[in-house]
Amino acid sequence: MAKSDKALVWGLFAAGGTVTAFVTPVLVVLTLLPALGVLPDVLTYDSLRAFADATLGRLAIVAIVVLSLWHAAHRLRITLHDFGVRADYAVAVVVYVAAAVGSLAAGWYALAL
Amino acid sequence: MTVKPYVRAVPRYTWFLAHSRYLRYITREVTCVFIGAYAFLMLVGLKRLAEGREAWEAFVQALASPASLVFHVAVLAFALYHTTSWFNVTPKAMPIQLGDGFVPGRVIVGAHYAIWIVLSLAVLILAGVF
Amino acid sequence: MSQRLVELEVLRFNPETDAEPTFQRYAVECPEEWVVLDALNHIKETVDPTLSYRWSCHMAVCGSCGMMINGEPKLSCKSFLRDYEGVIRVEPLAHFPIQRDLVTVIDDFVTKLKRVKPYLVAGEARPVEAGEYRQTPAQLKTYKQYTLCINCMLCYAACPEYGLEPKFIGPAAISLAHRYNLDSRDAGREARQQEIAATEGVWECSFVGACSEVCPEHVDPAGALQQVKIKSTLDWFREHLMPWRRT
Amino acid sequence: MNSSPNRRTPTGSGVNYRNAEVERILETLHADVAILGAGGAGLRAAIALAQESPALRIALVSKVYPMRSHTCAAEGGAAGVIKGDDSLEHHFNDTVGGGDWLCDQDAVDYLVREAPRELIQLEHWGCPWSREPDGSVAVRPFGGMKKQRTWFAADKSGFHILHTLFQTSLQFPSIERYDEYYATDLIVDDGRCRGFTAIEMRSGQMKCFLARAVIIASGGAGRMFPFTTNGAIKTGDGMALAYRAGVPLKDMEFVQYHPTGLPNTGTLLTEACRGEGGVLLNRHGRRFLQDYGMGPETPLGKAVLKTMELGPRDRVSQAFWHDQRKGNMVGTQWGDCMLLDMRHLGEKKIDERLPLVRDMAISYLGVDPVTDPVPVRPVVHYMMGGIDTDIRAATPLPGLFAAGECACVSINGANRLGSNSLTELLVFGRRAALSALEFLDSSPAAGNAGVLAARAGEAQARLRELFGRSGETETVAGLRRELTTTMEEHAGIYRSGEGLAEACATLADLRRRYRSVTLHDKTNVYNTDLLQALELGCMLDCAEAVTASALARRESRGAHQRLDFTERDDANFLRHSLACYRGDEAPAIDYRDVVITRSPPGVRDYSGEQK
Ligand SMILES: Cc1cc2nc3c(=O)[nH]c(=O)nc-3n(C[C@H](O)[C@H](O)[C@H](O)COP(=O)(O)OP(=O)(O)OC[C@H]3O[C@@H](n4cnc5c(N)ncnc54)[C@H](O)[C@@H]3O)c2cc1C
Ligand code: SF4
Ligand code: F3S
Ligand code: FES
Repeated sequence: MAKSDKALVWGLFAAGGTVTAFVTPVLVVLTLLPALGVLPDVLTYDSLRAFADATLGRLAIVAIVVLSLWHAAHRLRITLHDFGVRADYAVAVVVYVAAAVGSLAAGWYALAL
Repeated sequence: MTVKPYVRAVPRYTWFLAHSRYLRYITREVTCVFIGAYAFLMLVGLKRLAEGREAWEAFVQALASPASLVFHVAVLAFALYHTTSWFNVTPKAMPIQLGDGFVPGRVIVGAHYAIWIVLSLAVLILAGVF
Repeated sequence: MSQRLVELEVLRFNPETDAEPTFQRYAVECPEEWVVLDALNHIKETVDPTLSYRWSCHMAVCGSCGMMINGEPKLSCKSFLRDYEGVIRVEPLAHFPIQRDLVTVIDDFVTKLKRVKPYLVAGEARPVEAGEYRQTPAQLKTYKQYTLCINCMLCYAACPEYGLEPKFIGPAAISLAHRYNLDSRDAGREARQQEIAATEGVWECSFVGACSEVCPEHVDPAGALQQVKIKSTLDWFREHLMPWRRT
Repeated sequence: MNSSPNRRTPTGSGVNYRNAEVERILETLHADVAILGAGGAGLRAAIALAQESPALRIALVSKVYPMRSHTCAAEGGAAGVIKGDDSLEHHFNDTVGGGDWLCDQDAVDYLVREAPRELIQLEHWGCPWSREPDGSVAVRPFGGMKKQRTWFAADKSGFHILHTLFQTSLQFPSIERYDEYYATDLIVDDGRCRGFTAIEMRSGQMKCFLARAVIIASGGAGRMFPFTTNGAIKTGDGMALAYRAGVPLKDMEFVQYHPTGLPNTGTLLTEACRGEGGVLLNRHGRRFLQDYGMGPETPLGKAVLKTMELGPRDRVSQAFWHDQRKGNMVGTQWGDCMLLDMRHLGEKKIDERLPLVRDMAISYLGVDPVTDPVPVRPVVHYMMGGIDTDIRAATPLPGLFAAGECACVSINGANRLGSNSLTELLVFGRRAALSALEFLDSSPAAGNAGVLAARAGEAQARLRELFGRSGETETVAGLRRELTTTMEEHAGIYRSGEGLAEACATLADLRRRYRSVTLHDKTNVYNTDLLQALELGCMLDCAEAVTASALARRESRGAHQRLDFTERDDANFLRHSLACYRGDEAPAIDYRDVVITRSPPGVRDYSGEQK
């Protein structure tokens, strides 16, 4: 048998899983605050721009978005299989294309900043 | 003579109801929907940021809506579930051997939690929440 | 010795006479300290000699007495009556075809085990006269846990992904391949990767973790499979993105 | 054709042994060598055959999947000289003395010489032996051994040996496995063994294995006794098959009791418990072995080789018996026990060296050896006797070889030393393979088709008859219970002429009644009722050989202790007993001299003083 290329998507999934485990909760808290009437400093246009203008900051944003997408995409594929959706190939195409488009978009916006 | 063994089919759509550990598993898997949704929100935010001050401020305005609150609470709950389920199994995926023994799993898991808490607090402080 | 009336509900199936399995109830007096296997033996001796199941060692090492006990994959020689209340439901291991009563067909596992080459592949031939390989206690420790598998297949009965996709090589076989991969004396990893890094290999595993929860020998197959995934991923990146480092 | 690098292959399967006449009666499977039993000995033989002569067709037939074989239960380890302070001579002397000089010394020589090779070979196949800090294999002390020479893999040595062999065997395409086939009869024609019949358990169909040589490696027969460390499969089938085919069973009266079994289940706590420093206490907390010729007391936690707790098994079990008579044992709900105290070893050492022991004591008995002494009592463990073989692992029946616990090459004599058996499986498993190869080379003749077909037909007919029986009242479980209680009562640690005579009579009666045993289950697929009935028949035959040999041996030696003949009698009994099958009659007992090359019978001294 041949080795599978799933290693590629799994690698992204695993990296994404780790990143999201560490950062998603705190990011969610940040973006939740406005709904409670609190606007943290970082969410003001000027400070976020300043953060994103630093190369490292910009890379961090893109990395978090991209890896979150791949993590979610791959796990969604498995989850759909677990829920009885057996069209694995079609599912894979849809979720990975979505993740790829999202990743490209993230890169594009980051460049456009 | 052929005497056929009996094959029990696994119920395709409901198997995960059969055992609590499967329910725990499927819940963990479902977190991806929320992680994905939040990734999409971040993507939109990034777009708004790129579009300029007004677009961004409208975005932040939208974050203040009740719908946003509901969304965020749900995402937070599943994200936390994802975090714990991810950290708790790290020693399995990445055992660390020191000489004749392995670093106890609790230590590896504990280190993850410690880093996570410090990191989250740092983000909150730098973000100007406190 | 305190006795107790134990009620067992056992799945019966005889391919020659039954279209499908049915449950049969037995009530027997058993000493409190007995295991479920003792109760079955007692039933077979005194009530129903037609009941069929596998067992031999009665010490959790031969791996033959796996059954579903109250829905949980268990070694019946290590399932104590004192841990159960009410009627105890005994079924053959899930995900395997039923040959007869509690006896399952395990050909699938046996073929898969062979496929993953679970034996030492030496780098260079070593004559016996050269004496033993040196292997420090630390090197032994690296893989020791994965040698403890008794091939009881409880993990297969617990793994839903195996139930859903029977082609999956499954937890025990992959753990045994991993065991040899980690052995300092072995040089056969690449050959084993052809099987275990294939789609039907480790990639069917979605890390449910049930395998490790039920494993009576604490082999932790779930851990082994994740480690195989990580290593296979590193391999993939090395082979595809860094062709100059491919070895 | 000849693909073997190191061996000519005239034995290859160019020969055509298809046998149309047999095939008309039974589905027939052909092989060059058929091996009955896939435990340690059977697997080792199969691998040796496959390596020596890759073109051979090897049929490996077993009533359980190989990894279920009872070799997996062995805990302590396998003896082989490896360390600098040891010598083959020491191993030889320990073994011969441990066996009370009933060992054939040429066979012991072969064993001790080949042992290190075999154990290293196993290491090369991946066996996870425990190690010294410098990476060399570790050895531990064992009962009756003067030096530390027992290789071990924690306390799952047999398990690791079996799985290493099984997994190694998977790489040889020429080993064809027939798992869950129950062998019922040897096929003998023209004074040669030609194969055997076996029931395919999943279909219930009988098949005929025709082979040019047969190796029996079917393990022991401890299940004749009610309280044993042996698994359910150890019912002496291979012994009975050979015996019925005219091969004598040798030294069957020597049944080993292991001193330390859990009192309720019989589960073994390995001798390594004592090797690592555990001690045996009586009710008064006294290390009572010193009162029975194994003293003086050694320092606590420092096991001293060949004395006190590291005395040989027969002596330790006998000391228990005597001290029990004096009322010094601890009464428990499962009968009198002594206490195995390991507390002073500490949790760390126990977890590292004896994890299985701790686990089993806790789960089956509810006693944690780290905090409490464990009640234990002697339990039937091992058959020193078995199918008569010579030093080449050949039986007197041409074409039939035997190895492992089912065989008696006579390295164990009157009492096996712990950890010699696993070594024996390897050494003589391989030896049986080599001898079978030589036999193939020398005698290619095929059997007489008509006779073979008749034999196969008879086996089939016997099975049909058993199936067809109805209306009788004898049950498998009932007869089995009578068998085991008889054995326990009269063929235990101490025996008497009176008791043995009674046992012989009872067994003759049981064998007669067995002829009317009736099956409840008349279906084909995985019929365990049928299999247990066949196993019972084997146990009855073996048991009769045990009691008849024991009755005839009017002396006390090793594991055979007579209350009416308390001394060893070299003048009359420095001989192997041979029980020969005589159908419905009791076996005839014959004798053969022991092979003595250089160690004349001496005194077994296990007092620590001489050293
Ligand atoms: C609890 C325990 C601990 C022990 N510890 C040690 C130790 O530490 N050191 C040591 O040296 N020895 C030890 N021994 C002894 C040693 O383990 C055994 O003597 C040895 O394993 C026997 O191996 P074997 O290959 O002869 O037979 P087994 O491993 O018993 O295999 C017998 C094979 O024959 C097959 N078979 C039997 N009957 C039939 C039939 N009718 N048809 C088809 N197949 C059949 C079975 O399926 C099986 O495959 C221990 C024994 C026990 C019980
Ligand atoms: S990994 Fe554990 S559960 Fe699975 S077969 Fe091996 S011992 Fe049994
Ligand atoms: S339960 Fe199954 S999915 Fe993987 S972690 Fe274990 S093999
Ligand atoms: S009987 Fe051997 S594992 Fe249970």
